[in-house]
Amino acid sequence: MSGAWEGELGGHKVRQPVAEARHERRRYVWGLGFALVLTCAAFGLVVFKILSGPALLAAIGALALLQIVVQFRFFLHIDLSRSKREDLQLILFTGLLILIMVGGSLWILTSLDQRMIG
Amino acid sequence: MFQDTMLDPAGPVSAATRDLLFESVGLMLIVVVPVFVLTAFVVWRYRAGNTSAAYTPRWNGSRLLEMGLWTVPVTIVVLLWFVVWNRTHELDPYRTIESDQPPLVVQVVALDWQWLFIYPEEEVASVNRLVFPVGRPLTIQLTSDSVMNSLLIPALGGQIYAMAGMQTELNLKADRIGVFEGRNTMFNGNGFSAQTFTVEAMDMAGYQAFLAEARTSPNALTEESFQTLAEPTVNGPLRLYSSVAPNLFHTIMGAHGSMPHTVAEPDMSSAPHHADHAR
Amino acid sequence: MTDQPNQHPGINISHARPEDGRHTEVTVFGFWTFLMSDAIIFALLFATYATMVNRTAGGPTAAELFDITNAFIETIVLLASSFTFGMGAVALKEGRVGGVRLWLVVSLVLGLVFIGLELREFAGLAARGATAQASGFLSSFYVLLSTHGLHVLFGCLWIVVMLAQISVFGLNRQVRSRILRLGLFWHFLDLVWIVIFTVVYLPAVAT
Amino acid sequence: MNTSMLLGKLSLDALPFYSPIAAAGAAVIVFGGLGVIALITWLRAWPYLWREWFTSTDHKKIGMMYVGLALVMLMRGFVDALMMRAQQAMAMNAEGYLTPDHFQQIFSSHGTIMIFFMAMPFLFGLMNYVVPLQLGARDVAFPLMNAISFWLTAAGAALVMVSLVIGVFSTGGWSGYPPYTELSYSPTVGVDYWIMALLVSGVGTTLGAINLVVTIYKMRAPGMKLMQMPLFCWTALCASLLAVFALPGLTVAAGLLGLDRYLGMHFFTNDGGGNVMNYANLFWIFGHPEVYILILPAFGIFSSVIPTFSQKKLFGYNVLVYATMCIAVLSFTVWLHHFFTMGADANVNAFFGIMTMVIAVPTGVKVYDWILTMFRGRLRFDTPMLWSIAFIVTFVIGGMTGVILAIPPLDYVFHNTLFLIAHFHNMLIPGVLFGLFAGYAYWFPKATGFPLDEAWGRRAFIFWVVGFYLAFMPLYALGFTGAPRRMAYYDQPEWQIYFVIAAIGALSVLAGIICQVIQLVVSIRNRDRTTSFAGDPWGGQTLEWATSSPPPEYNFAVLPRVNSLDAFEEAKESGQPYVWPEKYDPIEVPRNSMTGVLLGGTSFVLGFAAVWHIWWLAALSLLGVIGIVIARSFATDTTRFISADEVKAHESRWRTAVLAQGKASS
Ligand code: HEA
Ligand code: HEA
Ligand code: CUA
Ligand SMILES: [Cu+2]
Repeated sequence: MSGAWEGELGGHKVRQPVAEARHERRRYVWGLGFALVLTCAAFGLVVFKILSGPALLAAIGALALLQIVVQFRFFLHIDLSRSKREDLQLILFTGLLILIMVGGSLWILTSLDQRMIG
Repeated sequence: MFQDTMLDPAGPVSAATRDLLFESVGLMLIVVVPVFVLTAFVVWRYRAGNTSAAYTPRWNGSRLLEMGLWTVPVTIVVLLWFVVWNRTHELDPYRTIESDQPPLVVQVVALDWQWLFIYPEEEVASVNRLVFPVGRPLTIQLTSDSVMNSLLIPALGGQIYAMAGMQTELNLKADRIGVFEGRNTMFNGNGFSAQTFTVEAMDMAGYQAFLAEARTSPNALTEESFQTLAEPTVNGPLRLYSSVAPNLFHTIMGAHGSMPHTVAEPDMSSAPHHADHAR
Repeated sequence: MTDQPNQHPGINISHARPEDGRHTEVTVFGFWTFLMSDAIIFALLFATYATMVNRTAGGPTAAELFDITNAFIETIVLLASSFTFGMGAVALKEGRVGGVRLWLVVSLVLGLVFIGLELREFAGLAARGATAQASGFLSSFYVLLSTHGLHVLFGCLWIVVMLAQISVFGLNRQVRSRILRLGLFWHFLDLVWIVIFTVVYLPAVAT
Repeated sequence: MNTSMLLGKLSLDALPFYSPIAAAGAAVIVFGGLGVIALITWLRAWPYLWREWFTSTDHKKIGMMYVGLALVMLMRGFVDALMMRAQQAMAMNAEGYLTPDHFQQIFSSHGTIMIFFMAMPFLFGLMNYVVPLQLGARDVAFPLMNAISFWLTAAGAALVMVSLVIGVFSTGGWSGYPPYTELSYSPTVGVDYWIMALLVSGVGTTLGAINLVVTIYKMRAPGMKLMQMPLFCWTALCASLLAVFALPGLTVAAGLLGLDRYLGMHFFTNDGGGNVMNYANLFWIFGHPEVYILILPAFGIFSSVIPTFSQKKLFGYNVLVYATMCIAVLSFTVWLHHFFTMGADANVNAFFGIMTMVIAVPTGVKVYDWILTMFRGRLRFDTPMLWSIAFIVTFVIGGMTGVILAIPPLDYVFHNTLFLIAHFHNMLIPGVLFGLFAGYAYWFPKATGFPLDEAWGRRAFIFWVVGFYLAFMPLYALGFTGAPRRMAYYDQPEWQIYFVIAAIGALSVLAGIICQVIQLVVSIRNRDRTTSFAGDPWGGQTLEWATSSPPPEYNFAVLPRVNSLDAFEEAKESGQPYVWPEKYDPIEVPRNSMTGVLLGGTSFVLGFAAVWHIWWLAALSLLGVIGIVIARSFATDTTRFISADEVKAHESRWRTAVLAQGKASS
């Protein structure tokens, strides 16, 4: 087990983390900006009644999806680089299963609801 | 043993189901029988004691063979897909059976642990006994006043759940006169094992006699007497009612209003889409 | 077993600290697997909610109940806490204990504010008779929201524990690795919230 | 029921004096339990058990404890099965010796136990034991979490067992469909026991599955690529992924049902806007993948056993891997086939029917591959191989009836009948159980150093196979007549003979089980003659055979370098199966920890308190759970080193044994 972080800061590895940290801080700021814009867009669409009906639902759905991708990219650091491939695979697989389960459930239950009324 | 079951069908639905069974099992045997034959052969031939048989310890694959292995079951399954798609639509329990006569509508209410059959056209009802004329299609509408039930009449085919606050539908028809057994197959508590009912497919005269008998019954099925009937009962008697409160079936459904529609309209009798169900 | 640099998704502290990487790679992958399992729970609760919105049993409907301003504030608070946690992660990378502490505390406060807002909303709804027992729709609403809320509460508890561990151990390997996983968890909750306001609040107000 | 502050709903009424048979059952459990405790005390074995087993974080010991738990629960599940068979054999015209209420508890506990507390722990035990060895790893990724998983599973099992003595068990079957299981129709604590047992063990199983996934992804021996893993590891990986992604369905279904019951919500109630159909939907989102969680590892076992005893390479490794993945993914796309008869429209039913059939293709390819593995081999018929052959032949029948059920119009007739019961026992017994028995016989000598007795094994095998056919083929026939499942009695005289035959079958199975018990005893008695420390009794192909039997705590003194499939087999071919270096390094292993036992115990109390509405105790134990986890997170010094001398001593002892066998060069 290694000691406290500062202890090793005295070594030659100092520069690297600092540069990296600066880069990373910028990413968080960008991420926050994007997320704010997307959130406000979604709420704005609803509050100012810019769209309505299915078009509105589709639009806020798309904005949500976009924001999820943005947060994965900027906050959770998931991208297409090789070292993250296993995690990306896992996430995409989960996405597929969620699609199957949620889509399937909605399909099944709406069908049942319709047929129960006669 | 198999009398009046799907293997000895009494109606077009069960007959079609039996044919479908034979057809699909036949298809499957094409791939399944070789498994038995091959296993028996391989196990016998390549037993360790038989040193004259070929031995290839490092043989672990063959493109050609593997392709063949996929093709055969794929073919069978693809054939089965067509069967499934077509027959599922043809034998959809909701589909009215074609006939020159209009279907007879019977409304069924599953109780703990009895079956109530309401004849809305005739305004009579019976308990634990389903009587109908041979040759005329039946449209059975189901709901439950209790937990989930499932109505099955092996001689006629089909099965569908009955759920409180909801209505499902089952279309059946008898081609020959007979007395069959129907039952609940969905476990629902202490009286489950005894929750059977008699199914009587009669000629027109017999059916008329049944209606006449019902009309002379002293019992009237009102919302109050329904409450008494709905008390949990094991091995309840056969019973007839000479009258039925209007729209009782939908009143019962409304009492368990869990579906979005039925909830929004507590007064069931005035709900337009229920009115056209009562026919 | 892999020879590539073990930088890891999440707070990504391993560039400079290869020995962290190997250890973290395994635990973080395990934690991702757990999060994905958790994501399925949320997905099923969302599906349940979607099929229950109209089952109001004659009681209040979504359109009558939800207040979009409150939802917007909650959203911003949670997003902000996600960001402040990120700042904490950067401080962790730079090895600034004080920074880590500070940002963790800020995130904690924002998390608690979020829970407070949510509780206030629940209390307001309950006062209008919209309790979890009132209808299938409201049951599914409360359970979806409070499952998320309990996750946030759990995250807050975790932050407290990490603050204590920083005091006891300093930023040692274990602590760093745990903060990293806590970060994943915290960001994940924000992701879930995006779906919540999109599925629960916005459509209700739109109709 | 009136409730008190202190004891909640718990009172003397909870004791099973409602029926003499139930009281007798409870007495067996209580006195059996007390007897075991007394025996351990008398042997003064507590410190040993505590030190060597209960607090162990060694994956091998945890694996064996899983199997032990499974065997205990198997006995319980089997007693239930015998009671049901006896009841139905007599139950013409409401005769029979069980009341409906008791019969209902029995099929519910039988199903619940067999699936969740027998098959799952058995499989997790084998996977725990074997997977790290096959991967050439020292342990699983998270040894302590492994212990926690086990103890949570045990806590769930304990809740089911306790329900026999204090209170009642659910009568809602293993699938627990509401509204029957809602408070208004099932007011007793039975359903609460069922919910709590599943939730507690569900957490354990999820953690255990995550552990295996990470182990397989990240802990493989240096050089071993995914496509060089033994097939059993692949099936373990797929089954674990299924568990990770499917169990949430159960958690949500059971959890929401619990909220209905405890907090009066309206998820699945008949009124208040509840939707019973969603329960079926959620439950089977879990339930269908669940049966593949059970069968996939069994497939993996057969894929290990068949090549070994055919003395030949596995045919079509790649195809088997892809087929396994196909099955795993497809199993998430078929759940509606369990409720075709709920009334969804024909498009929906047909779609899910079609998806279900697709699974027959990869499964069929697997069957063919196993047959081709035997083709041109040199088959030795030791018991693991016998189980495998019986599996191939019998499983295909069950698969065929599965496909019949997948055709919606046929399912309309067979659903909820004994045909369905026959189908799934036809998958679970020849598939899962025979697989478990094959794995048990195959890896037993690895875990203990001595093999199981062959003669008794064969006898057990014969009784089991005959018993299986007698017990379940009649149920197919009964299914055609519409005989429903879960039926306590009937009024059709012509059915009785079929039930009698089925009961005889169950007795034959009983004879098989007795043979297995005798086998165990005989094998232990003869162990002095049969023990071999060398570790490769069958001529195995994979790495678990490249250690001593039993393996040392650290598994491998030097992690093997792997660059091919069947690493051990390849090493033997090249003449260098074992590496014994001159010098050994000390090896770091996790220390024992009582965290697992404590968490299991506290969770058990939490579940029990929740069942009986003893809220103060529930709150206390919840705090306990959280407190234990936090306290543990402050622990340092969680590992210890096995010294190089110790390692060296073990390795040279093993080396001597191997050389003595003259196997080193074979
Ligand atoms: C893995 C799962 C599993 C297994 C193995 C079994 C095994 C058996 N089952 Fe069970 N069964 C279920 C899962 C299983 N069952 C489920 C899920 C249900 C549905 C419940 C519900 O309705 O909700 C059910 C229901 C069910 C019913 C109720 C049917 C109905 O609804 O009417 C019956 C009736 O008799 C039955 C019988 C049997 C019998 C006779 C066996 C026997 O053939 C086998 C019993 C014997 C053993 C399991 C082996 C014992 C072995 C040992 C003790 C090991 C020996 C020792 C060493 C190796 C050292 N089962
Ligand atoms: C280990 C357990 C296991 C396994 C492996 C399976 C495998 C399959 N099961 Fe089964 N099933 C259960 C356990 C299992 N099942 C249980 C426990 C239930 C009931 C739960 C309850 O209600 O309590 C159930 C219920 C069940 C139903 C619901 C019935 C109903 O409730 O009405 C259906 C319907 O489709 C079904 C279908 C299938 C199919 C198609 C397969 C397929 O995977 C089978 C594939 C295998 C083969 C087909 C054989 C080998 C293949 C070949 C030789 C190739 C060629 C073959 C063809 C082309 C046909 N099963
Ligand atoms: Cu069944 Cu709505
Ligand atoms: Cu299934």
